[in-house]
Amino acid sequence: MSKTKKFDRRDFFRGTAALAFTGAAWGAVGEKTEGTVWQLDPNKCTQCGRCTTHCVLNPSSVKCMNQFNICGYCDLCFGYLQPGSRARGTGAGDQLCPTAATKRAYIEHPYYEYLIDEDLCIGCAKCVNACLVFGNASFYLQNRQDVCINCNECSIAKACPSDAWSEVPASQPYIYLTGDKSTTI
Amino acid sequence: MKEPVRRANHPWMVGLSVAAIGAAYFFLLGNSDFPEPGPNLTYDIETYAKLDEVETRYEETGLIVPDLEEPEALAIGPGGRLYVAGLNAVAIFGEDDTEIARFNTNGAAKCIAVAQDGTVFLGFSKHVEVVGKDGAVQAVWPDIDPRAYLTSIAVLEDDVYVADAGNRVVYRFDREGSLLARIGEANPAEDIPGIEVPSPYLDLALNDEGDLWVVNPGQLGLERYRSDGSIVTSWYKPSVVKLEGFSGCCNPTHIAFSNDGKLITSEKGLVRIKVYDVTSGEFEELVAGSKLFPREQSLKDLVVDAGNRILVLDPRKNAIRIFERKEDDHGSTS
Amino acid sequence: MLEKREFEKSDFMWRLSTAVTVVSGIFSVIVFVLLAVNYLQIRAVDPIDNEMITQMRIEYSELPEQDDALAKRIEELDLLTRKAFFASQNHLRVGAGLLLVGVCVFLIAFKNMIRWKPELPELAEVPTADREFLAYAQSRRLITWGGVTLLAGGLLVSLLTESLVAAPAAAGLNASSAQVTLDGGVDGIEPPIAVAKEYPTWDAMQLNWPSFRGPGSSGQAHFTNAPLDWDVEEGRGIRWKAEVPLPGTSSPVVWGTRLFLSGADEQTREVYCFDTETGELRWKRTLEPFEDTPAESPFVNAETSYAAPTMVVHGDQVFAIFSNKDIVSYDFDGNLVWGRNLGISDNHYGHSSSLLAYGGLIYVQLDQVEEGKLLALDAPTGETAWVKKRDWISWASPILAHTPYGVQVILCSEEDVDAYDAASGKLLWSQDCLGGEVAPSPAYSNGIVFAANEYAMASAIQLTGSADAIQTEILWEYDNLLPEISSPVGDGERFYFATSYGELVCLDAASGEEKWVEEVSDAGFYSSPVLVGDRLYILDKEGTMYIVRAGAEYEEIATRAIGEETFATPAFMDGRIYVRTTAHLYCIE
Amino acid sequence: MMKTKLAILVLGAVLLSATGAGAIELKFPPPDFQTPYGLPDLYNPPPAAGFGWWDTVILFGALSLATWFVFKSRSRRGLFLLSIFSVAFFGFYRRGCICPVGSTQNVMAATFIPDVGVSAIIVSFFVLPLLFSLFFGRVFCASVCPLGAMQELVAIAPIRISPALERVLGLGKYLYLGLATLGVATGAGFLICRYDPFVGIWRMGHSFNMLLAGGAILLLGVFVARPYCRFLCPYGVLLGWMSRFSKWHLDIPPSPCVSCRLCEDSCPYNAIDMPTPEHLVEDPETGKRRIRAYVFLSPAIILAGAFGGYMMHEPLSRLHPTVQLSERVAAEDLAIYQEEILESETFRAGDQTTAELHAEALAIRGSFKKGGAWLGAFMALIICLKLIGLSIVKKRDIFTPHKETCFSCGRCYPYCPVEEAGATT
Repeated sequence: MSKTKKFDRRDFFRGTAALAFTGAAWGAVGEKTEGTVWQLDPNKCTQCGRCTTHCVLNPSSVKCMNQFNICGYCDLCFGYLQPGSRARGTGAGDQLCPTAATKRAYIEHPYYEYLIDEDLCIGCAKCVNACLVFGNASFYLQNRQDVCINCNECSIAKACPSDAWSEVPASQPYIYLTGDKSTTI
Repeated sequence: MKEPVRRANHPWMVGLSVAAIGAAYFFLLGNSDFPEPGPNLTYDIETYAKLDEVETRYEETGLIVPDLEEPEALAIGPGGRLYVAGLNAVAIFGEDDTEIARFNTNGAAKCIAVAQDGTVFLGFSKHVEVVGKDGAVQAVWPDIDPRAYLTSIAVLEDDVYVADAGNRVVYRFDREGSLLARIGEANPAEDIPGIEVPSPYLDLALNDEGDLWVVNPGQLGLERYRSDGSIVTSWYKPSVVKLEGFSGCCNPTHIAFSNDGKLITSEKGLVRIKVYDVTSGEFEELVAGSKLFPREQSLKDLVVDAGNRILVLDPRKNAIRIFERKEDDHGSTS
Repeated sequence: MLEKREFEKSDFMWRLSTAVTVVSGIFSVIVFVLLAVNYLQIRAVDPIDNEMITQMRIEYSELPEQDDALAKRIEELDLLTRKAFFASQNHLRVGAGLLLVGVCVFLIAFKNMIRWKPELPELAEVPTADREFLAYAQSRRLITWGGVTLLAGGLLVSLLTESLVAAPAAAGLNASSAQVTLDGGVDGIEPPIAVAKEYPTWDAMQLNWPSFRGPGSSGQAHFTNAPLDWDVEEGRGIRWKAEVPLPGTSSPVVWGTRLFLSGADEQTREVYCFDTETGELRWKRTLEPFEDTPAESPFVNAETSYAAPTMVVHGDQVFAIFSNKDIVSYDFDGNLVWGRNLGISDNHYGHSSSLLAYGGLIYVQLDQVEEGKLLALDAPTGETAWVKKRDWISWASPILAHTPYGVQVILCSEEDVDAYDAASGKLLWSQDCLGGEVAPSPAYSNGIVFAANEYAMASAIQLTGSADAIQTEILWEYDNLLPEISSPVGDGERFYFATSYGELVCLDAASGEEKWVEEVSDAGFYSSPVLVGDRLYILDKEGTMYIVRAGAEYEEIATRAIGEETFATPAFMDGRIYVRTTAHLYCIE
Repeated sequence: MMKTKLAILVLGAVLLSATGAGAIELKFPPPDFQTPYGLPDLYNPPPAAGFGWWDTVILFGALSLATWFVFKSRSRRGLFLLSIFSVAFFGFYRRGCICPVGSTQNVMAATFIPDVGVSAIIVSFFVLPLLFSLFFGRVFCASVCPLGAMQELVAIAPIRISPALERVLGLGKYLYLGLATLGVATGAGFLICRYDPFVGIWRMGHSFNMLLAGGAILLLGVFVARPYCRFLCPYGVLLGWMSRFSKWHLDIPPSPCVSCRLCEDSCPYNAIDMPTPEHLVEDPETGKRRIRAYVFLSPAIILAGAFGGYMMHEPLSRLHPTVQLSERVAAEDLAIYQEEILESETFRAGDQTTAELHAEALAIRGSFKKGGAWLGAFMALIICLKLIGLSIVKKRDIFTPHKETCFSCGRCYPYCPVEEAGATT
């Protein structure tokens, strides 16, 4: 094509197309221009364990968290101990977590604090399920936004059998447990 | 005319190999090979749930569906009538399980007890209200404190026992609402271990002899107190691997006494209804196993009525399920 | 200029880069293989997802006493697995990095290898008068073919994929979500009182003759006062005799004062209701074709007939099925409640399995060559409550057994005897003991299931174990004489059956010992024996009723002739016998 | 380890209270501790600080640089180095998310589905390459797109594919675009992301199959250059359309062509059109008749395509997870499968009834009827346009890059003998 300095009819169409095109795209932005991030709704979570296996990251960006204000601080914590654990000890025979990511610290009689070492946690939801069934459901899974690389189509969301994953506004990147599932909130 | 040109490489072979790799590509991505989480990554509770799949001498014989929003608590009143407290109302059921009366309340009662004279004591989250036989509010006791979370109430003559899960304590009030005693607080001098309440379940019950039995859910057992707050006896039965024990971190959630003095308990987690000998703590038999109840949702209340029927308030159905001893233990019932 | 080097060639550089290419290529392949192996290893045995450790923990928790050694072992294994987990993670990371580097080196070397290749690109002399034009023409052809392939492929795929969720089927599947609730509920959550409609209990069924061979197809009559003496020719003891419009080998069923019967020929399928007092035909209904009813009836064997399966009465409805798999339900007054076709028959003698009903469900044993299934239909609507896949063909009818482990539907097939939970359809047990074409139903009595067919074995299957884990074991086997069509019956102590050659056989239930064998009929038995108290009633093919003592010793009580060819099994109700011959219906009193 | 975590805890707490998400009313109070133990705050780290608008700025910069390399410095080497940067930055460092290719779906989702928004940054990712394409040709593909750059880097020993094969395989990208649009419009998901060849490689992980698929495409790419771009890339369709009307485009040679055909030989993409010969092999009338026939037939072809697409609605609808689940549940109910899978197990444990699920699946399938017909019509239209386009022989005097299919990769630059003269003068 020969380069021409003249602004011809083609150029006019081209310019119009570019404008219309950009305008339409900006129109598509609509009201919601805020960025979104992926998060799972613990109220819908069924602890299937796929967060561990289906994340593009290894280990998964989904970790267990303890919401302390609904934690019972139990001595006999089912999220921490094997169901039939002999002692309320810290031995592998008694511990539930397959990676020993749950840490137990004595506060005062009869209360213990439970923290999650997120470097070890693989998000298998074993403790979450236990705490939900037997305890207060203070353990639950959340997608750690500092670890998550926020794929355009989240691989876990696609595999989630209970539709618990959705895109949430980046300004409110966590979803708390409410209503029925938790006994206390 | 001939011209030098690089010949295209075998179009068919190239086409087929491109198509084959394309097909393999879509096949591979369409069948992502993520492994499903295995046994050590999943919480297997079925092993323990199976423990209660045993023959029982009880069967479910009926269902009462109260016309109430959010039914929360049950009580048996004089004449064997069943009182069901729900949101803003209490419904009263007669002998044939039909509603015979109701009165309105103000809010969601968490627990209910009915005195022999028909006076109703309603425990709300933080305070108690006294309602006369006629349904008129006789007294509204002041809020106990901001931490209060009342879960159970019982009346014995002039004493009103109220369980407060928030403060981990049982109060004894007189019928006017003055506090007479605080029961169950840790006191090493008197060998009172203290009631541990990890979750909002704390129940108490009075048997026919007037003994006060209080659940110590964190210890998975029961404690018997005198009215002055001194402890008489206690027994604890934690075990997930045996049906005889209470499972979980905090059980039983509800207790009641049958007409022959047996202790009926209900648990959360693996929801089971069981019968114990209250003095020895010996497990006697299973009434209903966890298969019959939704997991993750505890029963809301448990009472035994005049006909020795065990009534439980099922949160999934918002209805009262009735369990009875089978008339004929071995005969066919179908 | 840099670009100019593109055309420089160097033998040395070529050799060097070739060597690097080969080395880095081999290196990359090795790393890739190692990575793949590592990955597959983790897939196969994820160290952290170790079943052994789970097992050990359970074991540990269930021990009566503290076992420090085991605790230590668990601890060690746990540490080991976690180490292995993190080590393998590390390997993957390092491996991926190495692979990346290897591939980069390979690519650079390969690029250089080509660049320094000591030859110029080969250009062929291609005779092309008008290359572009030819390319265009070829492109048009290929694109046309591509489009046609897309369209054809698409249509083919759409024809080949059959959705299970079609609009009408979706309605039918409706029922499966609301599973019929019986005996405490299938899912354990619904209350037992939620059964909307009243269905006869086991006991109520005993007082009637609701299905083939009586209640639950047990072959046992509740009423023991069946007549002993009658004479067809003289009319003695014959309360009434009625003509049955269309033929069929199906047997009569009776509820109260109504007797129901089905009859069919190749074109027409009919259901009859007779008055048991007078023999009057109260009503007759001819089936209209349903939506999927095939235009032509599938082939049936002459001895099978187009109306071989016996009807069933359940609640206030009657149900009939025919050889073309039309199933229909009428109320007692003959009003159509529902009807449907259950699909193509793939059965070389014709469908012959009789219906059975319990607790609001109608059981249809559709054993055939392909896509055999056991269906439970919701009685009021006819919708499928549940379906169980069946692997083998058979012509046998199911029975209902009231076992200590609950009510079971027991089926015989070409290979095995299978029992399903009557309410949920859960397969409770399966015993491989049959072989060849099987027509006799099994018999159940006193915890033992007896199944037999010609060309195989007669087997007694003892049920043991607990309700949720029923065990079966073959108690004994017997193969001296075997039934071909006629179904066996048991009285708790003994099993009785009749052969097509006319023998009656009595076996000890506990040991399988042959108690007695009598060759009583020349015609042979197709109809099944029925236990009436301590007597056994059986009709042979020529219509002679043999009445013998059901006991350890053979004792002939009476032989009475009906005098017409019979295939059907009579119904026994309170002092009466209803006999269907090929042409008539008799009420004997 | 624990100490740093606690430090983050405090940080998280500040953020949490700032956003107000921590305000939860408790009915049942936590224990009343006697020892001075304060309830730890929730550890909820904010999203990893993204680049935000910097991503857009870098994309713009890369596009400008690529344009400069293509038009001003005419440097294949520059483009090559930029490719390495794009692979390293957009690919490995930014992990390939979000890329302009995938952004197509976000924009489509915002267009088709009410209540779905798309952030301005994503829109800028979608629009910028297209605008550049509208003015300068596919400079984005040349060395900015990490997918394209990756394939460009590995295309070392490209073989020559016959143009006809190239064209018919090229239909794949239209089909892919159509399917991706259908996937977005019906809520089946983001197919382009699901079948992205390099996601696994950017993340050095993901499923083995995905890595294998990416590896297969790369391996193929060594010999068949840019297979994804040429035969699959749905965004490439849009870029191609834009590029067709581009104001400026890479051209060879800048000064009079000597018709040495070296450039044609250098291009592995069949993207350089040769000069038309003086005489025509075919009678012009035949050609005109052919065009008339195609134009006349195209409505019928499009209708046939629409019909075919409509017929395909059932298999197509299985792209949707709800339909998949519904089919699975139905099959389980019919005892075709004896085992439940996690999805059906979860469904059965939930509140929704089977009938509701099937009804929902049927409704979704209904939307696939319309969508399938549109898809079929679109494919038929593309085929018609291709056929008509292939019937028109344009007059050309010199070797010219095809504006739609040329990736502006600059491979031909070093081959053109005139190039140097042009560059130096």
